[in-house]
Amino acid sequence: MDFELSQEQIMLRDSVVRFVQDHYDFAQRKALAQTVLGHSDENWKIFAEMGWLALPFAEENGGLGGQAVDVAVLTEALGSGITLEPLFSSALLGGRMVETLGSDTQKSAIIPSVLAGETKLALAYSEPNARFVLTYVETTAERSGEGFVLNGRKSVVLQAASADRIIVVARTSGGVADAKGLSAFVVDAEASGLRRQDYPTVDGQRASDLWLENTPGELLGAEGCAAPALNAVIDAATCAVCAEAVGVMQAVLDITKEYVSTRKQYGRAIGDNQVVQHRLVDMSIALEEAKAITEMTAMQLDEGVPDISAQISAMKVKVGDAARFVGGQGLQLHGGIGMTDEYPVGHYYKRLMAIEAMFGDTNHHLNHFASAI
Amino acid sequence: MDFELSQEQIMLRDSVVRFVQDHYDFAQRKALAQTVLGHSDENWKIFAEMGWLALPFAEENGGLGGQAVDVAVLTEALGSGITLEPLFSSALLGGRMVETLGSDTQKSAIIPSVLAGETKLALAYSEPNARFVLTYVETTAERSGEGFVLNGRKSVVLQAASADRIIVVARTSGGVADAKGLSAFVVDAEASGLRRQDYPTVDGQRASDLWLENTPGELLGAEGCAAPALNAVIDAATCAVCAEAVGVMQAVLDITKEYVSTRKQYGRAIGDNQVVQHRLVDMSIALEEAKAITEMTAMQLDEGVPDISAQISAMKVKVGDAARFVGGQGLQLHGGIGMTDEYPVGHYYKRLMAIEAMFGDTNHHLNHFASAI
Amino acid sequence: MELRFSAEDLAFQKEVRTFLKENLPAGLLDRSDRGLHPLKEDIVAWQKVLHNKGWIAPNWPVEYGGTGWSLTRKYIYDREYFLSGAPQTISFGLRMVGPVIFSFGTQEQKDTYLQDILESNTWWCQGFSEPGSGSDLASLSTRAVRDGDAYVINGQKIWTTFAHWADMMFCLVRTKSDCKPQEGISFILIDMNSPGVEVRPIVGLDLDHTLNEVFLDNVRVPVQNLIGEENKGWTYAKFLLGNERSGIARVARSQYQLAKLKQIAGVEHQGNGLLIDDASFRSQIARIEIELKALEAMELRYLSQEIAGRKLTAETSILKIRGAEIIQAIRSLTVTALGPYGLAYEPDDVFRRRNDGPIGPEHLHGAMADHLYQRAATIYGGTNEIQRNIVAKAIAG
Amino acid sequence: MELRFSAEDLAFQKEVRTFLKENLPAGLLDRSDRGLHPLKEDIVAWQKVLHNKGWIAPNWPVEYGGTGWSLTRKYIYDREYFLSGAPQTISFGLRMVGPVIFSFGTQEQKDTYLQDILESNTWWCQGFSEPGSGSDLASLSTRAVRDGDAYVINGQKIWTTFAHWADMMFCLVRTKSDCKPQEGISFILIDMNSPGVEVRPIVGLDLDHTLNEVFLDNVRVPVQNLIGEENKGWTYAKFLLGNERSGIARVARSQYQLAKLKQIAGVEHQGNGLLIDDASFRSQIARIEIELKALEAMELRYLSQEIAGRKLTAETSILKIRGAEIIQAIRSLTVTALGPYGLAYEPDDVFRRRNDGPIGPEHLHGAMADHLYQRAATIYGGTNEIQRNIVAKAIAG
Repeated sequence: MDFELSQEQIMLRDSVVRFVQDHYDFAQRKALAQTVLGHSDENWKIFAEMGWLALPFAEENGGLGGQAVDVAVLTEALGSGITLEPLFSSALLGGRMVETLGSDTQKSAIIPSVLAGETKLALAYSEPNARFVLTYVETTAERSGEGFVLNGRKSVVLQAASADRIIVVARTSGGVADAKGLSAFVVDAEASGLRRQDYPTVDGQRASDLWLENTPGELLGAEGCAAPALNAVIDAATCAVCAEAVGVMQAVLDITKEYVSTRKQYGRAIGDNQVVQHRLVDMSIALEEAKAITEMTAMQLDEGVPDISAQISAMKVKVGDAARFVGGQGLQLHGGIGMTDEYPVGHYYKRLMAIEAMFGDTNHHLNHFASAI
Repeated sequence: MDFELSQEQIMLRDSVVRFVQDHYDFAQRKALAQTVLGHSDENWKIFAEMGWLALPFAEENGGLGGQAVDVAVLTEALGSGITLEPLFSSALLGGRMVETLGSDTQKSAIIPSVLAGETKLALAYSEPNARFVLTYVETTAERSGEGFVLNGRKSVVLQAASADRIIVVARTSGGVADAKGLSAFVVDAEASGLRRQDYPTVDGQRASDLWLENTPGELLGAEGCAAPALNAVIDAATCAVCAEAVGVMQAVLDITKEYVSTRKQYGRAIGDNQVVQHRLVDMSIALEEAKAITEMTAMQLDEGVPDISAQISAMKVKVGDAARFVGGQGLQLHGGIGMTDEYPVGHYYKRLMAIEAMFGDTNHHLNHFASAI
Repeated sequence: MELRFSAEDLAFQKEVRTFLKENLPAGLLDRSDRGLHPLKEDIVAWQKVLHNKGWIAPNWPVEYGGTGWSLTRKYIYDREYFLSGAPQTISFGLRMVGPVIFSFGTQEQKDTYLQDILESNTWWCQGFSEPGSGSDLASLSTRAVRDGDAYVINGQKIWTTFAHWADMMFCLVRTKSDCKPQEGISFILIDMNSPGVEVRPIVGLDLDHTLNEVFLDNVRVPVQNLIGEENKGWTYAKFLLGNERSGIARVARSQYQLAKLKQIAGVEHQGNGLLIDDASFRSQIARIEIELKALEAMELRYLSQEIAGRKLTAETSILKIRGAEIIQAIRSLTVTALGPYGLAYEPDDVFRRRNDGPIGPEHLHGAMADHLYQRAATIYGGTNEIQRNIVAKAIAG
Repeated sequence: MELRFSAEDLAFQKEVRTFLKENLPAGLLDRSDRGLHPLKEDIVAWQKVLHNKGWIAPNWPVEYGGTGWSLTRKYIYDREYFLSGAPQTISFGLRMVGPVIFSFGTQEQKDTYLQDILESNTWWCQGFSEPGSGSDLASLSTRAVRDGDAYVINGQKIWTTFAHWADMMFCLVRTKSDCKPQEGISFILIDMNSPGVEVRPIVGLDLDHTLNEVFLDNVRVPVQNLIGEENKGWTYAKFLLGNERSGIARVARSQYQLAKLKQIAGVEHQGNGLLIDDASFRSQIARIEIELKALEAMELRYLSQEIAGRKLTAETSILKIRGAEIIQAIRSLTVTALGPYGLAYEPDDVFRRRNDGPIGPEHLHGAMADHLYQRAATIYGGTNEIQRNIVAKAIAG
């Protein structure tokens, strides 16, 4: 039982911290979020060069063989900069789907280019009527000649606008809610019959809805096997995003502590109020709990603990509650200044809101956890 | 729209306040609670003489024709003394069942004696498997000669040990969970086949479980009509007990404010801590809300607002939450001294706990309210 | 205790309801439902409609153009107004400076300003907050120095809502400093077109522009723009802030928003089911609805006390605290109701420039914008922490 | 980061589990499950069993009779101990005064007291709190005046758990007053049979007698009963209180109680259904279980930091705060699970005298008693408010 970081993990963390210091001061981030792309391809090169994109992939696929605990170190550290590059969509979602499901040919065709940052992927799995139910898929794929054609609609596909290829989950058999009968497809961003509606997300990132009309797609691996892979990939991504939330909350706590110690009202720092002090204590406790359960879950993922899904849900509920509380109270203690786009705390708050809605919200995971007790 | 007390209501309240001052100081109450009976027949005479037992009954039945708002004034004021006399079981439950269901003969045989405090009633409606579902009744009643015999078990019958007659709800037809087929019976306390297990309740009152084996009972009014009457009586009693809770919470708040202003730690009154002050504010707000929603519900009861049950549930949830918070924080702010039997705050706490479990707890009423939205 | 409204009051309620239904412009309602602030021309046009009906200033005395309604009728009007979904009329003239002018202003000031306020011809803004003084208003440092027949004003105001649309600003300035902070403040009216007034936008969390900083650089303001006596401004400011409290609990607005939330939950799918059938989501709605019922009962109880002639003190703060907490809970749960689409967010100017369809379901738009905007509900007008300090003082007494 | 325990540790865990299963007396477990405090003879007998196994004092150095276990093994032992449902061994000798004696006592004191503590021959109680000093311990006023070869002690102690069963009391007394409160305190051992010691019961909320007041009226205590130096008692007291913190989160105890709660919800009827099938009740259990998982993870993370050689400060307070809140939530929900039967309550002495069957379902007994008793969890050992003050100081640094 050891929660301590290894030397390698400390180096990884420190390299991210330096990157955030050099490339992600608040003004830089704000400007980036307002570009059309919404992130920086120069930063993306650094992500590739530093090996961060390779971290979660097996060595045999050109990756660094990092485990969930290593990815958590990476994303937690990136949280302090609320970075905008598509690490999740390209590596942790799309890339990991290819690694989990793809044939050897597909893996060697796609993964190296993803790790090098040359190809960006996105993962289109959710649909308007599914809410957070992964296996509820109305989009269909049918054989057509040597390949497949896809029909349907996908919603809130993260970073689809900048993706070169989109991994699309579609139904090759079964009813709309069946876990069986799901398959994954590689769809080219320029494929025929693919229409995108792009929009910003509240945290300054990008997402799209997709309409597929007889859009050609290449089956990823074997037919009908996508559900377990999707579950595993989303579980790991959930852990990674919870670790990011921990980093974001730490930043909120740090700037809020700083703010209340300097902001004066009624002749004294607002941090001199016992009520403010206890609020900070409760924020710290929430953060400590979120950090601990996230690290615990990462270790359990790496250990291959069976039936991990209840633990994932417990983590997401705890982190979601903590995020809401720490983010909300960070805003509250800043008063008016926190309500402006000019000041960082609101941006952290928005990222925390987004994370709460990613990969199943608190209500979804509480229900899931409760169903298992 | 008028929440103000009438002159009569002010007089009623003041008379109760005087009674509590004269007969219910803390030592007296503690001694009373430890007697076998658990309350005082002398006090009971005062309840009758003051007209408090007659308050909720129609004038044509010898009552004072008081409405829900009047009963609320009475029970709220009694709350400050956490009085032990069986006002609920004899008048608001048993007596009101007789008034609602009974034939003219039955009413004139029973009610005057109840109002005079000469006969005590209890109402046996709940059963071990029913939890808070009023219409779940396994106890059966079958015709036998001119009357009925009852078989089954009733649980947590308030003040059954001191009752002369027990109004028992039993099933004359239908399945165990049907609303139809419920009838009410007058059962003599000494009836054959009636066994009681008496026990104290956490708030110093008394309750019993009853076993009925071919116990004779006299049908109250018409067969199969008990469910609507039971609902109406329990709704009104729920409002009355919520008003009592408001009185109890007011007492908790008063003694807690007093305590924190005198108790010194670290060289100053603990009430000088901003955290303690804000706690008291939140307790006050909870109390204000509980009081307002209770008075509003009482007025709606009197107005005959249709479908009152959602409003009753809203009140019980709000009062239950407030009771838990105000009672719990009253204890907390007292520290060690609050944890002793020697000090009043714990006794108020226990009454609040009991009230939360009476007539459907917070979870029950939240579910009921949610089912109606 | 008596629940009923009189037959006359019920008839009045019906009249208000019908009028609003028939006259509220669809475009104004639509923007409000989308969590967007009204456009200036839309809200002005709407206020003129209300003025023509004679309902624009329920809180003004009849002699100045008010309605002469009882407290009960004012309550009924406000309630129906917000249940209609209409956005609140702009407070700065009607509920803030107007009453100050008719209570403390000179006849000349009354003649100059009141009618234009009633007719929504003049747009006012509020120059109270400063960078250094948030909830601690009295610590303000904008300075006015008498120079002949004018005051010369230097300083900076912040959080000035709609200053970029404003013709006039009512402003607190320091005219004396060797005294208690409250005693050296004056209340003055500034023409926003005066030389030396500069308005700079503050973009909010919702990426929208409603707030501003206002820089005052040697702005000359005629002495006849001073309200009441020099150095007595704190009195008028307290009077003004005290008037803000009617409807502070925002019960009807929250009821309107809660109904919207239920509608959304009733159409949002969750695989084969609907969100409203999710027991734990339903419980969350139920809890908020119960809180709101308690708040409504509390507001009515306090109204009843006011009608009986008692003065409210801490009660206003209690209504503000709970009202703000409840509206935040509703708006937060509304975002949650959107599921993954809760991530999507279009601020107003993106929305107005969009040429393809709206994102996701029609009801998506507005939830996040208003959620972000309502984060301030526990901050402005004195944070909930300050309100609790106020209540603490009151209950200790 | 690494989740696994070593194979040796896992074998140890199994050994502990098996031993407890085979040796824990059924009567002791039954009373504990009923929320009743152990009878003196039962807990003493059980402690002797643990002593014979060599496991009675995991926190003592081997030379004084401890186990020599690593931090990990101590953790595993504690965890298994509480998951077995066993009541905690009595702390006063084993975890409180024992370590003070072997750390600061004279050889004579060690020889006199330690073995009897290990063998549970002597029952100790703690004379710290006084009526005037709760969380503010240093303000104590019980006075000890040197008179020849003895101290003469006058004063009053309160909240003295099990003083009525105690042979000895370790006690903080004031020996100097013209100095900071902390600097004039001494730590002394008092024979409870000394003339002038009077124990009066305090009946708790649960109507049970575990607490006492202890009156000290000219009690003569030999000077050799002084621990360490005169006026340095605060140091030893802080050392003692610092030792209290292992297992302060009470994770395993809460897990045991949560499992009981689930059992109850699985058999409690709600009309035609079972309570466990009620979605909103189930959600409440789920939330507590998630809180408990987070607490467990946090405790393990801190343990890992201790193993790595870092000293914990505010972390102990955090564990105390959350541990107390969670056990209270569990015990409160357990009472709720009983439905109408939650009203019924039998304190210990009624239970022992009952000659008909128990009230209601078998699982009824204990929930309320322990709920009432656990109300103190957020009070004793420094209230949660004081703990938050401590954490606030630590995080401000």
